[in-house]
Amino acid sequence: MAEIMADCNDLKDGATVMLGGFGDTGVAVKLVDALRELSLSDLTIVSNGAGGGEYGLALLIKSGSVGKIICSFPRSSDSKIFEELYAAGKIELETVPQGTLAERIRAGGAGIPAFYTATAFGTPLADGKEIRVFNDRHYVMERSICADIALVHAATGDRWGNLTYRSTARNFNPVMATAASTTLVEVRKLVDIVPPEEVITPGIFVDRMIEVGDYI
Amino acid sequence: MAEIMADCNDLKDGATVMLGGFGDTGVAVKLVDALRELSLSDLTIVSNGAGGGEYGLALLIKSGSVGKIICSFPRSSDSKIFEELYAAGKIELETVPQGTLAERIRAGGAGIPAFYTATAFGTPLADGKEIRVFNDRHYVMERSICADIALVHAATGDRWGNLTYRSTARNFNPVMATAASTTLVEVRKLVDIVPPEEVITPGIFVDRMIEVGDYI
Amino acid sequence: MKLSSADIARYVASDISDGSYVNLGIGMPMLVSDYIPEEREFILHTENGMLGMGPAAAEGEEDWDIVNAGKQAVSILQGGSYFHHADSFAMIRGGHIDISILGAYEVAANGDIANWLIPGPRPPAVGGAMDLVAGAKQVWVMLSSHVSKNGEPKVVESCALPLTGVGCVNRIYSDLAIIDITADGPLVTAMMEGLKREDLQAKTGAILNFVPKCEILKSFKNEA
Amino acid sequence: MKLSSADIARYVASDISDGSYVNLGIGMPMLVSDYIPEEREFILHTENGMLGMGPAAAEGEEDWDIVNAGKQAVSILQGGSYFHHADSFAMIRGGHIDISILGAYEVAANGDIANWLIPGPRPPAVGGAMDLVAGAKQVWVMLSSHVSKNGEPKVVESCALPLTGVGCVNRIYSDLAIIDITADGPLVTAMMEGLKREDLQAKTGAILNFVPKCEILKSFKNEA
Repeated sequence: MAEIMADCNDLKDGATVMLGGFGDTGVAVKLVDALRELSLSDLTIVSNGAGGGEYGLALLIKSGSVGKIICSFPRSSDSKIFEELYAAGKIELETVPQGTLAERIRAGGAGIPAFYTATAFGTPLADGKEIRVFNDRHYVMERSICADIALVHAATGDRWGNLTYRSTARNFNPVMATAASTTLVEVRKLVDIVPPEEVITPGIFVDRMIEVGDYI
Repeated sequence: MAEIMADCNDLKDGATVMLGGFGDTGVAVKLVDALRELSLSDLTIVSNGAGGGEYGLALLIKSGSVGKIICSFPRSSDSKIFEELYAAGKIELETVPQGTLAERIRAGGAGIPAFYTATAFGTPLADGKEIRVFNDRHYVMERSICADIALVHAATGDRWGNLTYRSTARNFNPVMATAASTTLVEVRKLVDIVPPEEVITPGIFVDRMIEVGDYI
Repeated sequence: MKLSSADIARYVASDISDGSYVNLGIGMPMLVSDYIPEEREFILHTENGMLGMGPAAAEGEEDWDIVNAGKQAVSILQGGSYFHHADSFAMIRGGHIDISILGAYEVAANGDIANWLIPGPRPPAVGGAMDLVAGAKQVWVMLSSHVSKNGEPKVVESCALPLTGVGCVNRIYSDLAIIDITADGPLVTAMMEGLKREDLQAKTGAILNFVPKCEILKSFKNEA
Repeated sequence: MKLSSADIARYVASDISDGSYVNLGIGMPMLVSDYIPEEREFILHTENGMLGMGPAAAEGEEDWDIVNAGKQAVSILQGGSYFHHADSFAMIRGGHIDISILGAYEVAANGDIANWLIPGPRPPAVGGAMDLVAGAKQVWVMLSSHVSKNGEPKVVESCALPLTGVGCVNRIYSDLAIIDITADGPLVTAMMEGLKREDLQAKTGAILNFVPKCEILKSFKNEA
């Protein structure tokens, strides 16, 4: 696995890393494991959650590589590792509404530095943010998020980097693939060609790919 | 054809109508023809072009139903009808960069009232628009576009309204389908089910559908 | 006499029109899918990227690629579709979901809702709640009990807890009543059989209005 | 001695690295696709929703669902993909296209470009030009002739025509020279064989810098 991360200039201390998946579905666990083995420090993780159990993101956090998490739901049935570090003030957290998180990432990939959304207006998650009225409704200005690295889990991929996903394992993966300087992908199966109408992530967004099989 | 437009409250004088297609590719010509037969007035058309030849949008314009066009490229090899009315000051034109047009429509469908883009900064098409600096670059604030009606051309559709498109006949169609109060679709073929991974436009965006066959 | 959560879910389901696109929050709102009237089709949206969500997967037959917003293994019905997170929340934010049904700690007379955070040491987690209440055409709140365990009203003049959204709740279904949030404040349209207006008011932290003839709510327990 | 448009296209193609994502503007830039060096793969993007654009369709075999930005019937190569307009311009605006190659009326010393509008009675049409010049990582301009039909310079101190974008051109390929736009202004890196620096300067409306040893450009006409 390690070779997919070799000589990648965007993998460095302090990097922002996007991690696809929702709960345990569609998470590039093998890439996360490979990232952990690099023993980087002060990473900012952008992800829907903060990891559960003793694997994947939770282990990466436990290893001390993560300085900050930007996510929507940093609690799960078993998010002990994150919660303990959080309670101890040893990890920074930015909680973002799930749709705003998805759109901030999409904006990052689409060259849109900021946009307005009604989500979170009047709530603590809009504190300190610019508020503006359009058509008599209040909106919050949100900034885009870009990353140095995106870790993506896909179903199939071809040599051009075209990807498909399987059912709700799609989730954040195609959005994050667009918003990182370097997008690393684990695919369950390398195929000769993903037919052009079936491509969900066009190869332009993919930098490196590795086949991991159906481990889920 | 006319029945698809019967009793549709959003089809009224002064309505904003989005029309998918790029050149002659993926245009819902039969729906445009049906719209023309309603003899509405003062419509605002949102489309990539302003029609060519003596069919489709050009005929709708000739019929006198259109008061304004919002588009990126109101000239074609044969855009006489529009150009004559434009020269005579009988039709209003808002020229929008193609990507800004696509994104303003996408924003309309996604509940985003405004966003920032570097496109058109420093050009006449940013005149009068708010300029703002993010990360040392200048951006133009652009407002979303919503419509009363979208006229969409698709390849297949099922009874839930799920749609697929064929190659570059996709273009503006899926984006416009999201941004109108009522989305009317002509499909080449009604099918029992569009498989869930193949759906490009989920049925939630589609209000009425009619099968038109392969007329192109 | 109070409605059970299943009773409440049944009343909610009976108020949803055929063909509606509905997002059911985690927990009690999920019960609504068990009471869809036979002649109607609801298309369930789950914000992690699916329309046409079907029942939970049978034990032993879970496909962990097909999960709902609660990370439970579910299924997809005919006519369903998959999409990514940005597209899913474009549906929500863009006003395409007809009804978002959620639980709440508090709902205020003006439609404010607090359902995401009880201040404390645990990290604040919001998920999609703020997007749903701001974006759906209708926001309905289900309260398994009209008052909290300590007897405090959940329908209040103004929320004490951190808000999820402002002025966005359209209707409340509790074990005692159905209350519309109107421009003039909460309007009771249905009440548990045998309950008096003053009793309901006593359990409510905001001044209630009542329609002239409230519908009478009854437990369905004998039919279950 | 001047380069033909085909010669210019050949020089442009030879400067594009293997695996680049390239958007070719309508007209002269399309010629570049005829001169892709055999050992390299360029992935052509057309803003109406395709990556992996292939050659024009043979006459009589056009599929009018597969068109390029010039509305010509084309083909798709293996490894290509289709997507909608918002996704296509997200690619452009988001800086994912390596090189946008366009024609121009004028390019200024600071990289400003005017290529969309000559003021007049016809309706102003812009297409995707403003998105491409603002969004692509590199913007290269092809000029079939270094000066206009009236002998006016196209490379100028500042554009007189309405701008398409500001400070966005990285390189100019004309029939006489290849010029990088640098922070210090235009820098000539290659010149037509036999052309003198002062002759090129005389046909240029901005002050030129020259690399110490300019590459010599030659016509390929004998090899075509």
